[in-house]
Amino acid sequence: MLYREAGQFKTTYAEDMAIFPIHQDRIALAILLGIAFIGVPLLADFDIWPFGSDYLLRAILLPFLILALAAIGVNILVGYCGQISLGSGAFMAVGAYSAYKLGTGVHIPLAWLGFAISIPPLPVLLSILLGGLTAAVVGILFGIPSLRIKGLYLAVATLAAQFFFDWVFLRVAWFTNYAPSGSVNAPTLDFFGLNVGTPIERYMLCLIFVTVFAFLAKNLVRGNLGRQWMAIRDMDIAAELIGIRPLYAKLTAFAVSSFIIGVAGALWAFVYLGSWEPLAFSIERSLQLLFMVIIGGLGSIMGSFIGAAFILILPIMLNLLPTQLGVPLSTETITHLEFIIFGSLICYLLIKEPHGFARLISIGKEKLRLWPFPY
Amino acid sequence: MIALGQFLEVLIGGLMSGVLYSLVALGFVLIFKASGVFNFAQGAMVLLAGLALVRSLDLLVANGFPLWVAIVLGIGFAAVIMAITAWLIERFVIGPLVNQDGLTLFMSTIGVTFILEGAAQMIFGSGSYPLRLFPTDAWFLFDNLFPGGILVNKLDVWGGFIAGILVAGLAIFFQQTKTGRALRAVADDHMAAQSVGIPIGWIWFVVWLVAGLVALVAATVWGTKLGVQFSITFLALKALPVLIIGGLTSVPGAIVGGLIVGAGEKIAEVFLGSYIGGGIEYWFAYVLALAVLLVRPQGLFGERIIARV
Amino acid sequence: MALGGKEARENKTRYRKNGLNEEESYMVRNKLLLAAAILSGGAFASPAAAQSEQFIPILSYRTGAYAVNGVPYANGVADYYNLVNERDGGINGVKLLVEECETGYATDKGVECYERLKGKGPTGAAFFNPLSTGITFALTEKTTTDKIPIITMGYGRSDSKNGAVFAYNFPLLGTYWSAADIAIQHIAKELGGADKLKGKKISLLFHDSPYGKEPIPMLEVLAKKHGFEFTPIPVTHPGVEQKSQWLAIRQNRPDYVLLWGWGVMNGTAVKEAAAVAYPREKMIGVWWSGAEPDVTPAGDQAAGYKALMLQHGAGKFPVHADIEKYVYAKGKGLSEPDKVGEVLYNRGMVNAMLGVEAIRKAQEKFGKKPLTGEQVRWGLENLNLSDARIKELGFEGMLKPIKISCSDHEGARDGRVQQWDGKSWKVISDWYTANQANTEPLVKDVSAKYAAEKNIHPRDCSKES
Amino acid sequence: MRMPDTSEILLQVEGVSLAFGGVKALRNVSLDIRKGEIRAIIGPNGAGKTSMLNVINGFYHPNRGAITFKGRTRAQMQPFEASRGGIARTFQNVALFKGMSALDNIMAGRTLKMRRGLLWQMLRYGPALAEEIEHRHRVEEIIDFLEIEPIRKVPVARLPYGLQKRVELGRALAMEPDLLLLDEPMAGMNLEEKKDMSRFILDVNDYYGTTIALIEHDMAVVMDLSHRVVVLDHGVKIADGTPDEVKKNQGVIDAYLGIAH
Repeated sequence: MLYREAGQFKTTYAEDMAIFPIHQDRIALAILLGIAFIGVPLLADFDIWPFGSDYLLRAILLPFLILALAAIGVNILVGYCGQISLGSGAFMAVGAYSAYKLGTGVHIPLAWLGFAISIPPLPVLLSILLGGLTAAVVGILFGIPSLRIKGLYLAVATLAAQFFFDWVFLRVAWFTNYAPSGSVNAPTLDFFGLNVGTPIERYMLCLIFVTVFAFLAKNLVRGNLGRQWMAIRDMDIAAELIGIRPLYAKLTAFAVSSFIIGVAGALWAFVYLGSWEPLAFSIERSLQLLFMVIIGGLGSIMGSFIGAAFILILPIMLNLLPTQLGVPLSTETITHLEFIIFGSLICYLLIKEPHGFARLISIGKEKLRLWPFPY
Repeated sequence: MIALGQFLEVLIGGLMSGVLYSLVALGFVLIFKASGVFNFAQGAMVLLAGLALVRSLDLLVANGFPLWVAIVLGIGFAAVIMAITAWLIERFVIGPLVNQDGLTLFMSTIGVTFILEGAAQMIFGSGSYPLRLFPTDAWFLFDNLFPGGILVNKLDVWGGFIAGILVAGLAIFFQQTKTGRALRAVADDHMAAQSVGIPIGWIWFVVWLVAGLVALVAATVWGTKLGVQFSITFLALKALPVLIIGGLTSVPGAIVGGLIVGAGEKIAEVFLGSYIGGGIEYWFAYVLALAVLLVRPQGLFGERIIARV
Repeated sequence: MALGGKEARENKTRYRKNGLNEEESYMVRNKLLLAAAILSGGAFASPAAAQSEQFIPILSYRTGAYAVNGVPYANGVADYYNLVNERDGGINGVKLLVEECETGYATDKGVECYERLKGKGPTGAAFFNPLSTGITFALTEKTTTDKIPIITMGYGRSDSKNGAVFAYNFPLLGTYWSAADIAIQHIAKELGGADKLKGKKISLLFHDSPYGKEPIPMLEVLAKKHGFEFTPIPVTHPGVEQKSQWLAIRQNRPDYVLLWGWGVMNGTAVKEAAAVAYPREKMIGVWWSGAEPDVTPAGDQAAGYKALMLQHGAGKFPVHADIEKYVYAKGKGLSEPDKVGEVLYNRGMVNAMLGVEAIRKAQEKFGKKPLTGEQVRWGLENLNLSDARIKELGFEGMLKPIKISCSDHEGARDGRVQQWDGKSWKVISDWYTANQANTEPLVKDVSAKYAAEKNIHPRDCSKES
Repeated sequence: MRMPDTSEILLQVEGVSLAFGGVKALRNVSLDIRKGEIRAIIGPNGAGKTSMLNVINGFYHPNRGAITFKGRTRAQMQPFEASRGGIARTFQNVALFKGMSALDNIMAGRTLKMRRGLLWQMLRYGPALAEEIEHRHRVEEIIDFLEIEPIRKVPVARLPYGLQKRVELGRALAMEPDLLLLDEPMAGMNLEEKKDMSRFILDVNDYYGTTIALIEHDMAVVMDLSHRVVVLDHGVKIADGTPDEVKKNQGVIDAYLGIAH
């Protein structure tokens, strides 16, 4: 009886179009945000379990938030617009490296023109956002082939972006400020004079980014542009015949998606890793992100969060489980088992619910609404 | 004449390594043709087949079997392992996922990749195991014409030879055998094939088995080249551009795609690479594939996609 | 672990007497707690029993593309810690508590492992040893904040030799810059003098990652100094396809090829060299390209191939007798017995031994109890192993004396060259010592840049005790 | 039945031919559609009816011929030109956006009328929200008109066929078209549903004055609804005129009875 929408009448379209039209959903969201924004910092501040060590913050929550953000980006492209991309890792890398360049100062000597382009180091926030913007521009470029190439062919074609940028950041020393090893260090995380250093500060920073972007993304996908994307995804021919321009719809999807992924990439590099090399954004990252949106639910912002949590945390849990249970297994066996179980669970989930956790939850809600009657 | 000699050498070397990519790509094509599944696990299948072969081979030789007996038994054992794998995949993954969209099937094969990688290494070990079925040294041709001659690796020649036999064998299988014909029918239309009484589960098992055997063949060649070890799974990524250049559904396409990719990337690397820092073959094949797709979105030999309303 | 099997089982029996409901509720609670405990990782750690133990994490990779090299190394490390516990009952009675975490040679997994293990044990991790240059780069800043030393024996950041800037990094026994210098010294010797280097062509075939790129600036300096022509040739991870690189080498005919590979890349390079008939004698691998798994896949074709030695090579020394007696005889060894004494196994042992000795050193100052990372750092910085001590430890013939100081976190920069004869590695050269006149300017330069970037004020080493 | 007020020609197709490889789908077909009328295109299977609609809204490009729409003559239409110029369309096999709700499907039909850019939509505040609400009002009118209020939030994939057809009509109406192309709007419907759909078509034509071109197999419906009928057979126009004229045409009777030609 808890989950009933009976009696909640909408008197205006604005109310009906609210982000969570059902009262109970709004309460749940408020509780969740409360825990994330107030509960976690409080617990961590007083070192209350499980925040006695930084592990949960630094090794679980931080990557979770950033990858969830990236997954939202991927979901916009793959889930909402139906363009399969295996190049998300590359767009993360573009975001990260452009933010790095902008944050440490850009100098392009144009000797043959007799002058040089010099940009002084920009503030971190600005360089992260501009890093996202650069990723968006690159995303648009690599999105152009999607006008002709479709489906799995497109997926493989996006790998061109993946491998090309892997190579660019390995080989073009300019991007790494000529670091001998090709590994670069993030600039100090200075936000309006506030130095973000401790795990909880880093967590809050990412949380703010994720919340804001999730909110903006949710607005986009339920607005006119979102409908255009979904129309292209569901039936591009019909979409074109009702006046949706595939060029505009697909390229905006690539742009918005790459922007968000680029920002996530910059955060991954600056806030989570601190020091990184191109391998941090390899094809494995792209596949991981794709898994997140498929397991979480294509075309669902909330699903991106669930998927990110599942794909990130499950292997870690599987890996930790035998040690915690005191089962004497070698590291090797544990890792192999982790692979086998992880793979099996993926297959199981795809078979049981090809539309991901988001669908499971909406089915659950529907059941709850009807409860205690079975239909 | 040095430049021409070198060019020919790189070209030939490239074409030959292209054929080796094709060996892996062929497995992809078979499965995609018959079931519309883009099988990311092909690389892991090569690893599994290779490990099963090399480990049983070592065991048999260590127990005093003559080499040729060991090879025959080892190949037989590996084939059985691939058959079991094919059955398990059909029964528990692809079968239940019938009629899902391509992306879901693709992701499920990545899941299968994890399982195969974990299981293969858990059962057979995660080391590097040398396999020496073919010679790996080189011939130097036309050394009267070019200083140093033109280098041709014997293993590459064997690879090309085996790929030829494989393609011929597959052609005979598809054209002449009853199962092969049923397979083509399934590839054309699942529903229709099912309605005329072709057992689709059985057909898919056969396809995965054949792909598994192709993986075994690829493993003999690549295992000789690299030693059988985990890195063999990376071949899947090398085979992808081959596949889409040729077209996902075409067996000859896989060979031609391999030749194009192999020659293209080697020539680019050797003659352009040094000007822009080297390592360009890492992405060259993909950019080439992208360029080909822009002209022909279905690959060179793929079936044309016609839009209808 | 708090929820270790035994305790949990006892609880369970107790509840069972009270009937099924509690049993069920217990199960549910247990599951929740377990999930929470797993998520919080080390938070729950350190029950009373472990109060007197020194925790040492092992970041290893026993799976994935680099397992071939990662496994023997990890076995050597773990077996040696085991030996210290079995033979000596720990370090001065402080038992070693060891936990392994699989990184798969991936940076993000390495960071996760680090976070998971850094707080374990009564005093946290003594030190980290990631066996990956990429992970080392990612951890450098974190370990400084967390005050845990990071030992990168024979790898890692070359500029971290400068302990004034990198207080917590210890690239013991030799950095890649030292390695590059030693390799060029050996080539000069083979050619018959450093002046003969002039006009020669030397190529570097490298793994395209921070690891492979590290030696490039040093080699560029040396090329300028000696007047040889230096060409870096990248090979992309994981290095299964090197045909074009070797066709280019065949046409270029460099006088020497330096190999900076890891994993499958090494064996493939040797095989491809054979295929293009490049003389293996003219190939010199770094000390990470000179182990058994690198040459055995190539079989006879590898004969003649040379590699640097990080002081030690393969073979068995007095310490191996102890390992066999105290570890393998009790069935506690991790390796296949015939692989004990291989190059990477021995390197793991040396690495573990240096860590153990650093803890022992630190105990002299801080007392015979589990120590914090900060205290172990002091031990590392003041580590001084004489010939006599090395002999006592059973490492005679594997290692030369090593003395670490604030300004020198490398401690020793000696190496030899070995050659694969088709069956085993044979030492073919005398000892070389890397020339600091070559390496030091680069160290100063790059570490100063890092200090500026990170706002680190270098310590004044003359004031360190 | 109301007759169109004018004889002004809205769309004129002249001498259009279309071939796919060797298959000739249309051969030198000309027809006109007058403003405000209901025009039917009929013919046996494979006559080229759907191809004709595809040519009109620019999905197929004819090999020869010209199309004049609203006074402008061109060799071929482009889909965006057609939709922008006010041509809307429903499809033979429902072409709805399966993953979206009925409401969103119809809202998607308003795309061309919505102006707010990406940034406003992202904030969904001020002008963007006002615009969204304004268009929601229009869409709700259409929903009321088509009597599909209860299903507005249901994903269309879950709707029965008849309702899907109705939603598709709603999406086309949302474009406020000048010319509405309906490809077999009543295929697969029962009598009840056909009656409803006929009513909607007539009402659309009546209330909004929308010009309609429709393809339909049910002769009774065609003869009742349409003002003028054109008959195609094997890509050739064989008759054109009022329903009564066409009914009496010998060529048409032959074509429908399958007499060889």
